[in-house]
Amino acid sequence: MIYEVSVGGRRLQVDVAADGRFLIDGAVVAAEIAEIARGRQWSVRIGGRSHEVTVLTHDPLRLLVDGREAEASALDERAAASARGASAARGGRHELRAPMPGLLKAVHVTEGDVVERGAPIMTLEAMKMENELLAPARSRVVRLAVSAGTKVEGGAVLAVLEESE
Amino acid sequence: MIYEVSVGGRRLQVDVAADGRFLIDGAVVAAEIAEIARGRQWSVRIGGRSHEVTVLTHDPLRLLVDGREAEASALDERAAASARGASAARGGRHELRAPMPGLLKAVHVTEGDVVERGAPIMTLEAMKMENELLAPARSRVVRLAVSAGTKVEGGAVLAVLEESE
Amino acid sequence: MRVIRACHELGIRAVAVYSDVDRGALHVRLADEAYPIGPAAPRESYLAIGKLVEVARRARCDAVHPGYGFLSENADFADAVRGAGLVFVGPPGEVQRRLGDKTQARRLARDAGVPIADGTLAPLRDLAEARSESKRIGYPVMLKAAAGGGGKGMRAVASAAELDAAWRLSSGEAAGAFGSEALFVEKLIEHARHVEMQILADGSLGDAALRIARAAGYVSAGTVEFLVDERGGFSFLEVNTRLQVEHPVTELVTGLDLVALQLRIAAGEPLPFAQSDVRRRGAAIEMRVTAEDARRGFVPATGRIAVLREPAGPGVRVDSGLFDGLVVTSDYDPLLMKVIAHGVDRTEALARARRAVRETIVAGLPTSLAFHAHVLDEPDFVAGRYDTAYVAMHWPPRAPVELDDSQITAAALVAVLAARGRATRRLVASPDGAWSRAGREEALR
Amino acid sequence: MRVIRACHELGIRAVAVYSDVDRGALHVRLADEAYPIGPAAPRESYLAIGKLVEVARRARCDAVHPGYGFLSENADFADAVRGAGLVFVGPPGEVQRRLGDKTQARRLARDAGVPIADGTLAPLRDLAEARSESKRIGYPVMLKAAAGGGGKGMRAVASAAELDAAWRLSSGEAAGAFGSEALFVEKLIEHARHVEMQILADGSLGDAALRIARAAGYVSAGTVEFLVDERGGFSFLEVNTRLQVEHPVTELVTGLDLVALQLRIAAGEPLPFAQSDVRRRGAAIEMRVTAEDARRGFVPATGRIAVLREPAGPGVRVDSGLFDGLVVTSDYDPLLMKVIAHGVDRTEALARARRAVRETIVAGLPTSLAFHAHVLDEPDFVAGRYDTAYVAMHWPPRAPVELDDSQITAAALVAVLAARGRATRRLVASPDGAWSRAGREEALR
Repeated sequence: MIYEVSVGGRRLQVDVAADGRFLIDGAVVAAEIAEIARGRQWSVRIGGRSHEVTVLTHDPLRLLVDGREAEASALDERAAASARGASAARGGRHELRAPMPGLLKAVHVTEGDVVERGAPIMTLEAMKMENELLAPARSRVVRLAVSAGTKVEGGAVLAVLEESE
Repeated sequence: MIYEVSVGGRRLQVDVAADGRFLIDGAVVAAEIAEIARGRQWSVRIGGRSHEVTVLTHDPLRLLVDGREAEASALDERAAASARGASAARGGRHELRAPMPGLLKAVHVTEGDVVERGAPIMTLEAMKMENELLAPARSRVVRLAVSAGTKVEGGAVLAVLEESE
Repeated sequence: MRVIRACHELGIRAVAVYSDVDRGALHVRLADEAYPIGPAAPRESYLAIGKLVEVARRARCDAVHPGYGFLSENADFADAVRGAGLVFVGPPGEVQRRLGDKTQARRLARDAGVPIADGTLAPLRDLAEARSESKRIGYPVMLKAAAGGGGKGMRAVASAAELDAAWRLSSGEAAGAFGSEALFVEKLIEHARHVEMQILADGSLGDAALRIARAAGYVSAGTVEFLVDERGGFSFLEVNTRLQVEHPVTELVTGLDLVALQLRIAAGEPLPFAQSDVRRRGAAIEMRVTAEDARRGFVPATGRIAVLREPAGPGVRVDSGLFDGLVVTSDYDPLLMKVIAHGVDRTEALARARRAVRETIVAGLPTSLAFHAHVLDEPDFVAGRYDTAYVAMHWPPRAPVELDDSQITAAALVAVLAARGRATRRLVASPDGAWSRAGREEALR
Repeated sequence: MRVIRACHELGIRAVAVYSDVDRGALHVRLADEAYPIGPAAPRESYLAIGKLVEVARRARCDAVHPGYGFLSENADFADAVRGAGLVFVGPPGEVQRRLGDKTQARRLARDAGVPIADGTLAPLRDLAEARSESKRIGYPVMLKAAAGGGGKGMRAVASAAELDAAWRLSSGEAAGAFGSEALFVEKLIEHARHVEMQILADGSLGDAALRIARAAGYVSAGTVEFLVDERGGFSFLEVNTRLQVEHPVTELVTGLDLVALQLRIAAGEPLPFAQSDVRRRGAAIEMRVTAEDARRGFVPATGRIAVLREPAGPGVRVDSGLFDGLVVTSDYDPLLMKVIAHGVDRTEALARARRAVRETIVAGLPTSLAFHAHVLDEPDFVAGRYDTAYVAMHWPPRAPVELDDSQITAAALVAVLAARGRATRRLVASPDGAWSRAGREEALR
C-alpha cells in the first residue's frame, strides 16, 4: 500500500511492502520501530538515531517528534485521489463553524436576514470568554443550525451563509 | 452474592444486593463509588469521606487506601467454604518454593539425599544477590523440580522434601 | 491540589468540593473529605456562595481557602465565610473591596504616591462617557471591567471605531464573570512589561507594592501588578487579592511555601521572618500549559488525555491535576499543568525549562506546548527582550518547526502507522462483515 | 536518564545503549541516539567493555559517562575509554584502582590520618585466615568483598559458627559481581550511623573526606563513606568513585547540579566555585522506591506497572524511569524511582516526604513504599534517632497499618469489586461456553 505523506511541509511517498519493510520515495529505510503506547506512541530507530514520536491529535494529525510538534497527514492512494477531486470550491456559500467548543450565548440574526460584512452573527462563550462570530462578507443567512443556549462542539456547523450582492 | 472479606486483619461480610447496593455485616452502606482506572482504582465516598483505593497486587491482594498499604482478601461463599476445607495440613511434606523470581545458580543435593536442618538445598540469584535456600528440617529430598541454570518465577516449586527422623 | 498538598504537609484535614463533571478529579481523590455542590455550570456550584459555606459548616471546617480561581477575589464570599464563624484564608472582605474595585484601587495607589496610567478613577456611566473619556486620554486605550481581573472583560481599543463592539463584549463578559458590568478606561501603555510583585518583594517596585499593601491594610498573600514602560518608568495596574497562579516562581526563588504561610497567617500566627530575611536564590520560569490550541490562535480545546508524561528531574517542579484518561471539558479555565524550572541563574533555568518541555507529552487534545517550546528557543526571549506585545510579534512562528531528515522519516512512518490503525478501527466498527474483514487484512498487510 | 537530562540542559548530544529487554525504556526514547548492545545478561551487554567502547567510537562520542551502576567504578573501563581517545566522565582508572580495592583505600585513609575500623589491610588468603583474623578482632565482624561496594558480597558475621556459610556466599557473590572473590574482614561497629560525604562537603567529617580525596589525587564527583558510632567517633568506610545514588540530596541542599559539574570537569573546565562558596539551604530526604516486597523481607519483585502516579508539587523532586505499562524484570537493580523532598528544615522536608509518599502510586508489583510510609511516621526516625540497626529494629512494623472504619469499609468494597472483576475475566477465558456465560452473569449481578 502506498501513502502520500506530508510532515511539517515536506512531502514523501511511503510504501509499506508486503514483507513489512518501508520504502520512502522508493528507497528502503532501515528503521526499527517499537510501539510504546498502543496506537499512540512509537520509538523509531534509524541508523542509531532514536526518535520518539507521539500522535498528539488525529484530526488534524499532529505529531510530537522528539519534543517538537509537527503537522502531518497520510493518505492512501485512493483517499489521496478523492481528496484532490473534492477540493473544487463551492463558491459563495459559507459554513459558519464553531471555532472551539462552548455555549452559544446569543444568535443575533434570523434566517433570511441579509447582513453586512463584519456583522455579528452569534456570540459563543467558551471558558468564560465571549467570542463574537462575524459575517465574512455581505451575505444572506440561509440556515441557522443551532439556537441560543445550546452547547456546541468545536467545528460544528452553526449557520450557512450565502454571499449576496 | 455474599463475600467474606478481610482487610488489615479486620473481617467483614459484604453482601452485594441485586439492585447494586452494598450491605456490610447486614447494614446498608451509603457508599458512592467511581471507577478511575479500569479494574484497578476506585474513588469511594462514604458520608463525605473521600477514599482512593488502588489494587496494588492481586495475589496476594494488597490495596492502597489513601496512601496506606493494607492486605485484604475477598472470597465468595463457595470459595470461602472450599478454602476452609483445604486448610487441613499435609504434615511432614515441604514444598520448597522460590521466594522471588531469579536464576537458579546451583543445586546442592540430588534426589534421595537426606539433609540436616539448615543445610543448603539450592542457591538462587536474584538482582545480583545470592540467596541460599535451606532445609526447614532434617528431611529427604523427594523430588527436584528444576535444575541449575534455570530462570524461575517467584513462588515456583523448586523441590519437595519429606521430613525424616 | 496545591492547597491540599499544603494542608497535608501541615497535618491539616483537607475538605474539597466538586461539581458533577469533577467527580473523578485528583483533588477529590486526594482530599480527606469531598462534597458534591451541583452541576458543571459554575454559577450553580463553584460560584454558589451559599452552598460552599453550608458544606464548610456541615463538614465542621475551621477555615476556607478560596484557591486562585472563581471566588478567590470575591469580597462577599470572604464575608459569608466569616459570617459563618469560619476563618477565610485571604484578606478580609473590606480589603478585597477596597482593592477589587479597580477604580478604587487606582485612587488608593495614587493617594499612596504610586504612579498610575492616565484614565478614569470611577466606573463609566455609559458608552457616551467611555467615548468622551477615551478621546480625552487618546487612543489606544484599555477598556476594563471595574470588578474584573485575569484578562476577562478587558479589551484593547485602537480607535473610536472599535469602541462600540468592545463596550458590548466587555460589559457582557464582566456581567457574566463578576456580576457587575461596570467598566473603566485607561491609557494603553505600548511595549510595556507586565511585572507582578508577589507581596513579599524587595527593591524599588517592591517599595511601591508594600506601600499599597500597607495603605490597604493588607493581610495574607497577594500580588501587586505594574506595567514598566520602555524607559523603565512604571505605573500601577491592579492588586490581586489572592494567591497568584505564578506563585511557584516566588516559592522556588525564595524557598518559602506561600500556601503554608497563608494557612499560618490565617491561624493567627505571625510571619516567621521579616522582609529583610527574604533571600533570593537563582531564577525560575513558569510555563502554564493550557488546553488551548497554540497553532490556532489559542482557541480553547477539549479532549481526553491519551498519553501523559509530566517532566521531572533536577530543578523541575510540576503542579498538575492531570492523569491518564482525564476528560478535559470546556466548562472551566483551560489551565492543565504548571511546569516550573529553577536554576542558579536565568541561563540554567532556561536550559532546564527547555529540557522539561522537551520531555513533556500531553496527547489527546491540542495544547499550548508548541508555544512554550518556541519561545524558550526564540532569541529575543532568551536575551530578555520581551514586553506585552511579545506574543503578537513572535507567534505564530514564521517558519515551521525544524525537523532533520531522520526525524522527518520517523514522523512519516508513524503517520502511516497511525493512519492504518485508524482505518482498521473504523472498518471493524462497520456492520458489514465483508468490509470489516477486508479492512483488517489490508491494515495487517 | 539523569545524565541525559544534564546533557540536554547543556546542549550536549546524548547517546544511550540498551540491552534487548530495555528497547522501550525511557532512556532509549529520550536519548538522541541509542544502540543495542546485546541480551539482558549484564555480562553480555552493560558489562561488556569492548562493546561499549566500540559503540562510543562508532557514534563519534566525545566522552563516556558511566552512570552509577554497572561499570561506574570499574577502572578497566575507565582505562579502555581513555585508550580509545575518549574522555571518561569520572576519576581516572589509577585513582579508581587506588580507592576501589577496599583494603588499599583503608591503608590510604590510615596514612592520611583518618580513623579506620580494626581489621585486615590486605585481602584474606583463605577461610583459615578469615577465621584467625576474626577471632583477633573479636566478633561481630563484617566480611566484605575487597573489590566490592553497594552491599554486594558483604555480610555481618555474629559468631565463628556463621563464618563458613558467609565466606562461601560472599566470595561467590563477589566473583559474580566484581570478577574477584577477594574478601577482607573488619570490626562491625554496632549502632553506628552511616554517613556519606559527597566530595563537596564541609565540616569536620568533610575535612577527613577532602584529605582522602587529595591523597588519592581525586578528580570528578565521588563519595567518602564513614561510620559514626554512638559516642560521635567516626571511622572511614570506603570511597565510591562515582556519582552517588543519593546525589539529589546534595543537589537540593546546595543548589548545585552535580552531573552538569561532572560534565564540565570532564570537558576540562575548572570548578566555578571554591569549597567556601558552597552554601547549604534547608534539608532533603531521599526515598529509593524499589521493586522489592517490603512486607516479605525486601525480596525482589517483578511485574508490569498497572497504575502509576508519581508525586509532584512544592519541594518534591522525582528521578524516575517508570511509565505506565513498563515491565519490571529481575534482570537489573530493583531501583524504580527516587523521590526527594526538600524543605527549609528537616521538619518541613519530612512533612513533604510524607505528603509525597501518600500521593505516590505504583501498582502492579510489590514495592518498598509501605516501608517508606512507615519510617516517615515512626517516632525514632522523626526524632533523628537512627543507626545501621534501625531497619532491623523497626521493620516489619509490630502493628498492621491503622485504617479507620470508613477506610476499612471503602477497602472492603474495592476488595469485592476487584474479586468480581477477576472472576469475570477468568471465566470468560475458559473454553467452556456455558461456564463462561454463568460466570459473567454472576459477576454482573
